Amino acid sequence: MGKTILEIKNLESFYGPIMAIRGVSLKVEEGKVVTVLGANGAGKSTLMKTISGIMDPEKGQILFDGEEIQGREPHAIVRRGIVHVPEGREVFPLLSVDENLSLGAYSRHDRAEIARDRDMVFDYFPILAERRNQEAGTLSGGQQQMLAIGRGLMLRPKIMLLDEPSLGLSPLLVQEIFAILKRVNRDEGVTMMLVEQNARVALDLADFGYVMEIGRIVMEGTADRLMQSEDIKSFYLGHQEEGQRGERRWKRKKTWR
Amino acid sequence: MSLLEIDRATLKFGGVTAVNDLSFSVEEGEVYAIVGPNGAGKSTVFNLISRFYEPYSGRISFAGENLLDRRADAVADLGIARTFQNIELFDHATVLQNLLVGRHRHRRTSMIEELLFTPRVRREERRHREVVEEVIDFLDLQPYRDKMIAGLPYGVRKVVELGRALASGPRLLLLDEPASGLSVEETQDMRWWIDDIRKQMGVTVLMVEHDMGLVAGVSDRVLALADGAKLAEGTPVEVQSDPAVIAAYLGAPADGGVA
Amino acid sequence: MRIHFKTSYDHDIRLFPDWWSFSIYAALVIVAVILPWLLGDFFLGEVTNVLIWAIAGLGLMLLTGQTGQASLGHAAFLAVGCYSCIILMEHGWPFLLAFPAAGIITGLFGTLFAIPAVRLHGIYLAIATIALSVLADDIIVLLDPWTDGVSGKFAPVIDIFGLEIERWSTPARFYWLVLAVTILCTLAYRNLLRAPLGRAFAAVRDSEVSATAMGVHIALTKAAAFGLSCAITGLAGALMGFFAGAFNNETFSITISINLLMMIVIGGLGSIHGAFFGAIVIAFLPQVLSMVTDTLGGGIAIPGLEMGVFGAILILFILFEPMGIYGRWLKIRTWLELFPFARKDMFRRQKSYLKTERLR
Amino acid sequence: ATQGVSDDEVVIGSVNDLSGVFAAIGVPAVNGAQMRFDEINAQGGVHGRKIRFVVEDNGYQIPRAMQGYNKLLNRDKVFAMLLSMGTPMNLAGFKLLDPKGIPNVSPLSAAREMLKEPMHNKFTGFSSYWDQVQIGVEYLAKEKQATNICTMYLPTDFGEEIANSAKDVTARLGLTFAGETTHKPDELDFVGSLTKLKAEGCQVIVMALGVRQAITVVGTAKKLGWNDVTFMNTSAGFLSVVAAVPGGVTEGLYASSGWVDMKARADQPEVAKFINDYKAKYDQDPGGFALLGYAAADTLVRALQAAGPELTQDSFIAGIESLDYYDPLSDMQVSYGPDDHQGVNDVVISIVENGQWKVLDRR
Amino acid sequence: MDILQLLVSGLANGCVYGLIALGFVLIYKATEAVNFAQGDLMMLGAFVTLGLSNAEYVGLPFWLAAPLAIAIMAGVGYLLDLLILRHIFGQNQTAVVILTIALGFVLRFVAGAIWGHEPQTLQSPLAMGDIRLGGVVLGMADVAVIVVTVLLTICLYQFFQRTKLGLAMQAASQNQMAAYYMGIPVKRVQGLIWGLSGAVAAVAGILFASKGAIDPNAGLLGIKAFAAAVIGGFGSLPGALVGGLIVGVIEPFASRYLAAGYSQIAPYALLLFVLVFRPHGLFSQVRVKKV
Ligand SMILES: Nc1ncnc2c1ncn2[C@@H]1O[C@H](COP(=O)(O)OP(=O)(O)OP(=O)(O)O)[C@@H](O)[C@H]1O
Ligand SMILES: Nc1ncnc2c1ncn2[C@@H]1O[C@H](COP(=O)(O)OP(=O)(O)OP(=O)(O)O)[C@@H](O)[C@H]1O
Ligand SMILES: CC(C)C[C@H](N)C(=O)O
Ligand SMILES: [Mg+2]
Ligand SMILES: [Mg+2]
Repeated sequence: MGKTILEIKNLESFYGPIMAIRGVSLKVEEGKVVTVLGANGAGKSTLMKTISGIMDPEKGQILFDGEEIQGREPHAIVRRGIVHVPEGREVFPLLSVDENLSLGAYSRHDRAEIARDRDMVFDYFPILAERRNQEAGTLSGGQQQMLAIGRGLMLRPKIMLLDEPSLGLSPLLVQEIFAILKRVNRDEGVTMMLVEQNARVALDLADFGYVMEIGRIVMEGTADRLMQSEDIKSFYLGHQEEGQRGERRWKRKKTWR
Repeated sequence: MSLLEIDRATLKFGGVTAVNDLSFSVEEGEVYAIVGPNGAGKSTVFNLISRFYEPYSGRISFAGENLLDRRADAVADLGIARTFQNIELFDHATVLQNLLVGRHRHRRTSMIEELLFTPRVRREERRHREVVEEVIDFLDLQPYRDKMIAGLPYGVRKVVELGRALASGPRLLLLDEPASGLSVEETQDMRWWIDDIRKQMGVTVLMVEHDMGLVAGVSDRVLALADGAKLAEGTPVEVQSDPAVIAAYLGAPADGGVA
Repeated sequence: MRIHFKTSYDHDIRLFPDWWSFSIYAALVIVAVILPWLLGDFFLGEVTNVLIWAIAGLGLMLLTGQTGQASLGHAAFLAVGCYSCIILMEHGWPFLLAFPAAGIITGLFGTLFAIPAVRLHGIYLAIATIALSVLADDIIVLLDPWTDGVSGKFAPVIDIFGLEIERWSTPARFYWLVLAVTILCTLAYRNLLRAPLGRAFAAVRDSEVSATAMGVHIALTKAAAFGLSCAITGLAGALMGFFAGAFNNETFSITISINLLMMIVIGGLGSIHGAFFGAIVIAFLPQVLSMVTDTLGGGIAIPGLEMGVFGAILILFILFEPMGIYGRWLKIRTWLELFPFARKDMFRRQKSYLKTERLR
Repeated sequence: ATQGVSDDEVVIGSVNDLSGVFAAIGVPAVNGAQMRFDEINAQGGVHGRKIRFVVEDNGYQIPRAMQGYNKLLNRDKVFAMLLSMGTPMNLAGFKLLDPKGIPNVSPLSAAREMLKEPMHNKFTGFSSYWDQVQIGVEYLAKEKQATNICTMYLPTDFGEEIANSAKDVTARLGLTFAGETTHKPDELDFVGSLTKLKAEGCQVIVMALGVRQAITVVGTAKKLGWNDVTFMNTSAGFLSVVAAVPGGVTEGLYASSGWVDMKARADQPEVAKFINDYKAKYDQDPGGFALLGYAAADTLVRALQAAGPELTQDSFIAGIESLDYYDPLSDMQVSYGPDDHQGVNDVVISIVENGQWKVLDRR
Repeated sequence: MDILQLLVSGLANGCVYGLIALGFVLIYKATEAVNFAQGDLMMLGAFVTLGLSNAEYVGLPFWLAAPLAIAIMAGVGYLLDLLILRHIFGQNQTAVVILTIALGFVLRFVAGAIWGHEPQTLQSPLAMGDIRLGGVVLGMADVAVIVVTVLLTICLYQFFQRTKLGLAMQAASQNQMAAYYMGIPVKRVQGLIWGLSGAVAAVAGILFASKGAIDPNAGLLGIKAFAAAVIGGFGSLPGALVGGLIVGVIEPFASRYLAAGYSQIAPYALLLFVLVFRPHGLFSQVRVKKV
C-alpha cells in the first residue's frame, strides 16, 4: 500500500436545494491513477469541482496530504499541487495560446523550468506551437482541449484531476493523450484522478476505479477487477449487439438507483 | 441533384486556411459523416452552411437554391437545423422552452395576436407543443422537461440540443460531434436515434464525429478532411482503411481503443 | 405542500397554472380595486405612483430582463410618451385615442432607435441609451414650438365620456385609470411570454448564434422588443405626466432612467413580479425614508441624507440578494411549500463564476 | 380648522433640492430658515404656536417633487410652503396649492412665473432674475460704454429667463445682442464658447450658469488674455465663495442681485450675530443663500405674527400683505401689499474686489 | 491661432476624461464590471486632497497631501472591493452596475456631509502659473494633466501587456473559474485593481480640481468619461485615452462653431455616430464567438 495522498470522507455538495454529491468517500494513493466512472449527471464533475474548491461542500472532509482542504479558496488548493483540468476546456478566449500557457505557470517562478515545460507541451501538441499567437477562443474544439491539458501540465501538479480529457479529440490524439498521461504518471510520479466517458481507455490507464451513480459511490475496485465485472461491461464498455436494442432500453432502467 | 452541394469552397482566417477548395455533396436521405483531425475545418464547414461565415470563394447550394444568397437566420427556413460542438442552448430557459424555440421557423402568428393571445395563437401553441412532446418522447427527455438548462449535466444538454434541432422539423440535420461527452451507453442511444431520424423521419443527416464506432455504425458515406481539404471519401469501411486517414487521424487499427 | 398535476398541454399555456394561483391574483385585483376606500389621499397617491413606475418597469423589463438589452435611457421614452399624449390632447384628441396613440408613437420611436441599437451589446448599448437620455433633454428644448421647451407643459384634465379624471381633484378615479392600464399591460406582457415572440426574446438574450440557427431574426426580434418595451414605457410616461401635472425637459432626466434600471434589477430581472417589487422599493423607499427622518430627525434636514441612505439600502438589497427581490421571494415560497422539510442551508449561495461577455 | 394649524403648532413645508444639482443652494437656504424657526420656537413660537418645518428632498426632479408635495399636503397637512426649489417644480406644485389656497412663500426661483395668476396665495422674496438683468445690463452698458451684450446660460427655465431678459433689455436700450452660448451642468471647459463670444465681439456677458462653472468661465477668460470683457452674474451666482476664489480669479466680476452680500458687512451687529449663530449651529460659514433662507423665514414669521392668533389662510395673507419693514441682515426694505406680492424690489449691483463683494449701486 | 488654442485646451480636457476613463477601463479589464461610481471616486479623491492640503482643513503642503490622498484613495478602492463587491463575486454584472450607482449616491452624500455642497477650490501649485507659447495659453494644470495622463496610460498599458499580474488580471476577467484553476487568487487580484483604480481616480481628481472648482456633484463628469471610454472601445487602455481626447477636442470646437443649443449635443451625437459604424468602439474588444 502506497501513501494516501487524497482522501475524501463522506462528502456532500449542493446546487441550491439540489444534492449532487450524497456522501462520497474515496481514497487516492500517491503515484496512482484512479478513475471515476458514472453515467451522465452522476456527479463526477461536481465531485472534482468540490475537491478543487470551485464548489463548497456542505458536509464532509477532503484531506490532502493529511490536511483538510475543503471549502478553501480554489487558488490556495491549486498552490498545494492539486490541478483540475475541467470539463469543457475553459481556456481564456481572448488571450493567445502562449499567454494561456504562461498562466498555467502563474504560481511558479523558475523561469528556466517554465520554458522547458512550455517546450514540452509544444512537443506534445505541435499544433499549439504553430498557433502560439492565435487567440485561444478561435482554436478548434480539439485544439482548445489540447491547450487545456497543456496548461494543466504547466502547473507541475502533484495530483491532476482530469475531467473528460479526451472530449472532442480525434482518435489519434486520444491515444496520444493517454500515452502522455501514462508517461507523466510514470516519469514524474504525478497522481491522477480521471473521469472519462471512454471507460475502456480509462480503466486501461487506471490502477483503481470507482463507479458513481446519482451522487453516490456504488462500486469500487482495482481496474482489472472492474474490467471483468459484468455490470461494468454492459454499462460502460458497450458490449451489446445490434439486436439488443429493446432489451437495452429496458435494462437501462435497472441501475443501482 | 444532391440535397446539399458544396462546390470548391475556401475560407481563410488570417494565415490559416480552414477550408481549402473543398467540394462534396450530400444526397437526400443519407447519413453523411465528416471526420478528420482536430482543426481540420469540420466545424468551419458547418458554419459555412449555417452562413455564419462567408466563404472566400466557392458555392453552396441546398435543394437547388444558392445558400449564399440567404442570411444566417433564413437558413433555418429551408429546413436546415444544427447542433453545436460546444453546446449553445438558451441557458436561462427550460428544456421545454428551448425545444419550443426550435419551432420558431413555423411561427405564423403576428405580434399583435400574441399580445392578445388570440385563439389562433392558442391553437398554434398547442400544435407546436404536440410536435415538441413527440421529440421529448423520442429522446426520453421527460424527466427534464421543466428543468433549467443551466443545471443539467453535459450529456443531457447534448440531447436537448439535438431535440431542439429536431423540433424544427428539419430536412437536413447538421450534428457537430453529437456523441462527444456521452458515455458508451448514451452513444448507443445516439446511434439508434440517428438511425430513426433518418429512417422514420426521413431527415438527411450531416454529422461531424470522432467516435468511429458511431460513424461506422450509422453513416452511409464518410468524408475525411485534413487541413481543410478532402483526404478521402467513401463508405465507412473504405475511409477507415485508407492509409492516409489512418496516418493523419485514426492512428491505430480503426477499432483499437475507441469503442 | 402544494403539488399540481399537469393533465394537458394547456396547463403550461394557460394564464394561471391552477385555481389556487388564479384565486390569489383575483383577490389581489379585488383588493386593488377597492383600495381607494381603504386608504387616504396620501397613500393612494403613493400607490398610484408605484403603479406608474411598475408599468414603466414592465416596459424596461421586457427589454432588459427578457431580451437582455440593458437600457439606461428609458426616461427618453417616458418623455416621448408623455409629450405625444399631451400634445395630441391639446390638438383636441380625446384621451382614449391620444393615450394609446402615445404608446404607439413611442413604440415607433423605440423601433427607430433600435435600427442602430440592435448591433450594440451590454455596455455599448447602455452608453448609447445614456446618450439618448441626455440628448432627449436638449432635443425637447430645441423642439420648443411643440414642447414649449424649458417652460414645459401642463397636463390637461382627462375626460372619458364626460367623466373627469385628475390626479389631485379626483385621486381615486386617476388611481383606477392607472390600475386598469397596469392590469392590461401585465396581461399583454404575460401573453407575450407564453407565445413564440417571448421565447424568441429569451433566445436572443441567451445565445444569439443559436437563435440565428433556429431561424430567429436577431435584428427584427430586438427591434420588436424595443418597440414593445418603448410602447409600454410611453404609456407610463403619459401617466407620469398626468401624475406630475406639469413637466418640462428636465422632468425625464437621466436620473429617472437610472432609477428605472435599478428598479428592475432590485426587483428581479426577467420576471413580472420583479417590476412590481422593484417599483415598490424605488418609488416608495424615498417616501418612507422621509417619513422616518421626520419622526427621528426632529426637523433638521441633513443635506443629501435621503439619497445617501437610499443608496446604502440599495447596496444592502443587492448584497443580500443579487438575483433581486423576486429571487428571494421564490426561495421563501419554496421554503413554505417544502415546509417542514426544507433545510435552512438549502438556499445558501454556492460559489459562482463569471465568463467574459466580450464574445458575441 | 385650517390645515396645518393647531393650537400649539403650525406646519410649514418645503420641497427642496438637498441632493441634486442645486443642493449647494437648497441646503444653506433650508438651514438658514430652520435657524430662524428654531429661534422663534425657543421664544415660544408665534402666538403660542411652534413652527414645524418639514423639508422634502426633490433632488431637482419633478417626480420626486410631486411625491414631496403629496406627502406635505396630504400627510403632513402643511399650512404654507416656504423656499420651495426650482421653477418647474414650483409650477407643477401650483396645480395643487392653488385649489387648496395654500400660500407659497419665497420660492427658490426668481422666475417671473412665481407670481402668475391666481396670485393671491403667491409671494416672492426678492426681485426677479428678469429685473436683475434689466437693471444690471443697463448699469454696465452705461458704465463700460458697452454696446455688445451676450449671454452664457444653462438651457433651463432659469437660464432662459435670464437670456430672454438680456435680449429684451438689449433691444430696449438699442444695443446689439452679439451672441449666446448654452451649457450643460457637467460642462467644464469654456475655451470654445469664450473664443466664440470673443470673436463675436461681446463686451458684457450675462451669465446664468452653475456656481462652479461661473468661476471657471471668468478664470478661463483671464487666462486667454481676454480682459476687455465684463461678466455679470445674477443672484444665482451671488455667493461669498465666488468672490473668495483664491488667486483673485473672479476679481472684477459683477453681480446684479436682490440683496447685499454680508461678508463686507460682517462688522455690523446683526450680520455678525447671524454669522456666528450659523457657524455655531452648522459648523460652516453662511453664504448668501443661508441668509436668503433666514430672511424668508423671517418674513414668514412676521406674517404669522401679523396674522394674529386666529390663523387662517386669509388672515395669513392679510398679514403678509401688511408687512413693511427694514431687514438689516439683507440691508433691504421689505414691503408687501395687496397688489405687491414681491417683498424686495431693489436690485443691487456688486463687484468682486479683494475677494469680497462690494456694492456699487442699488435701485 | 484660435484653432490651435481650441485644439490644445481640448486635448487637455480630453486628458481629464481620459484619466477617468482609464479608471473605468482598468476595472473592466480585470473584472468586466463597469464601475459607475468612478466619477464619484474622482470627486472623492479631489476632496480628500483638498481636505488634506487646504488651509481651512488639515493644511499639509500640497506635495505631501497629493501622494497621501492617492494612497488613501487606493485604500478606499480596495476597501470598497473588500467590503462590498466581494460579496457579490461571480454574480451577474448588472448587479454590479446597480451597486456602483448606489455607491455613487453614498459617496456624494459622504462628501457633501464632510466638505459641504458649495464649490471649493484646491490650493494647488498647479493651479497657479500659465504657459504661453506664441498666442496659445495653457495652464500649468493642463500641462500636468496631459503629461500625467499620457505617462499613466503607457505605464498601465505596459503593466497589462508585460507583467504576469497584468496577464492574470485579464485572465480573471475572461473566465473567473479558469483563473482559479490556474492558481490565481482572483478576489485578491480584483481587490488590487480596485485599489489601483482608486489611485487613478485620485490622480484624476487632483488634476481636475487644479483646473477648477469641485463640489460633490462633480462626479457627474463620469458619464462623459464613460462615453469616452466606449468610443475608444471599452476595455482598451489606449482606447480610453483616444476616446477621451476625441470627446475633449470635439467640445470646444462645437461650442465655438455651432449655434447655442446644439453644441452640447456634440459629444453624445458623436458617440452615437461612432457606435453606428463601430458598434464596439474604435479599438474593439469584442470578438465573434467561435462555435
Ligand atoms: N449549476 C447547476 N445547478 C443545478 N444543478 C446542477 C448544476 N450543475 C450540475 N447539476 C446537477 O448535479 C448533478 C451532477 O452533475 P455533474 O455535472 O457533476 O454530473 P457528471 O457526472 O459530471 O455528468 P456528465 O457526465 O454529464 O459530465 C446533475 O444531476 C445535475 O443536474
Ligand atoms: N475565427 C478564427 N480565427 C482564426 N482561426 C480560426 C478561426 N476559427 C477557426 N480557426 C482555425 O481554423 C481551423 C479549423 O477549425 P474547426 O473548428 O473547423 O476545426 P474542427 O475540424 O472542427 O476541429 P475539432 O475536431 O477540433 O473541432 C483550426 O485550425 C482553427 O484554429
Ligand atoms: C436657485 C436657483 C438657481 C434655481 C433656479 N432658479 C431654478 O429655477 O431652478
Ligand atoms: Mg461532468
Ligand atoms: Mg469542431
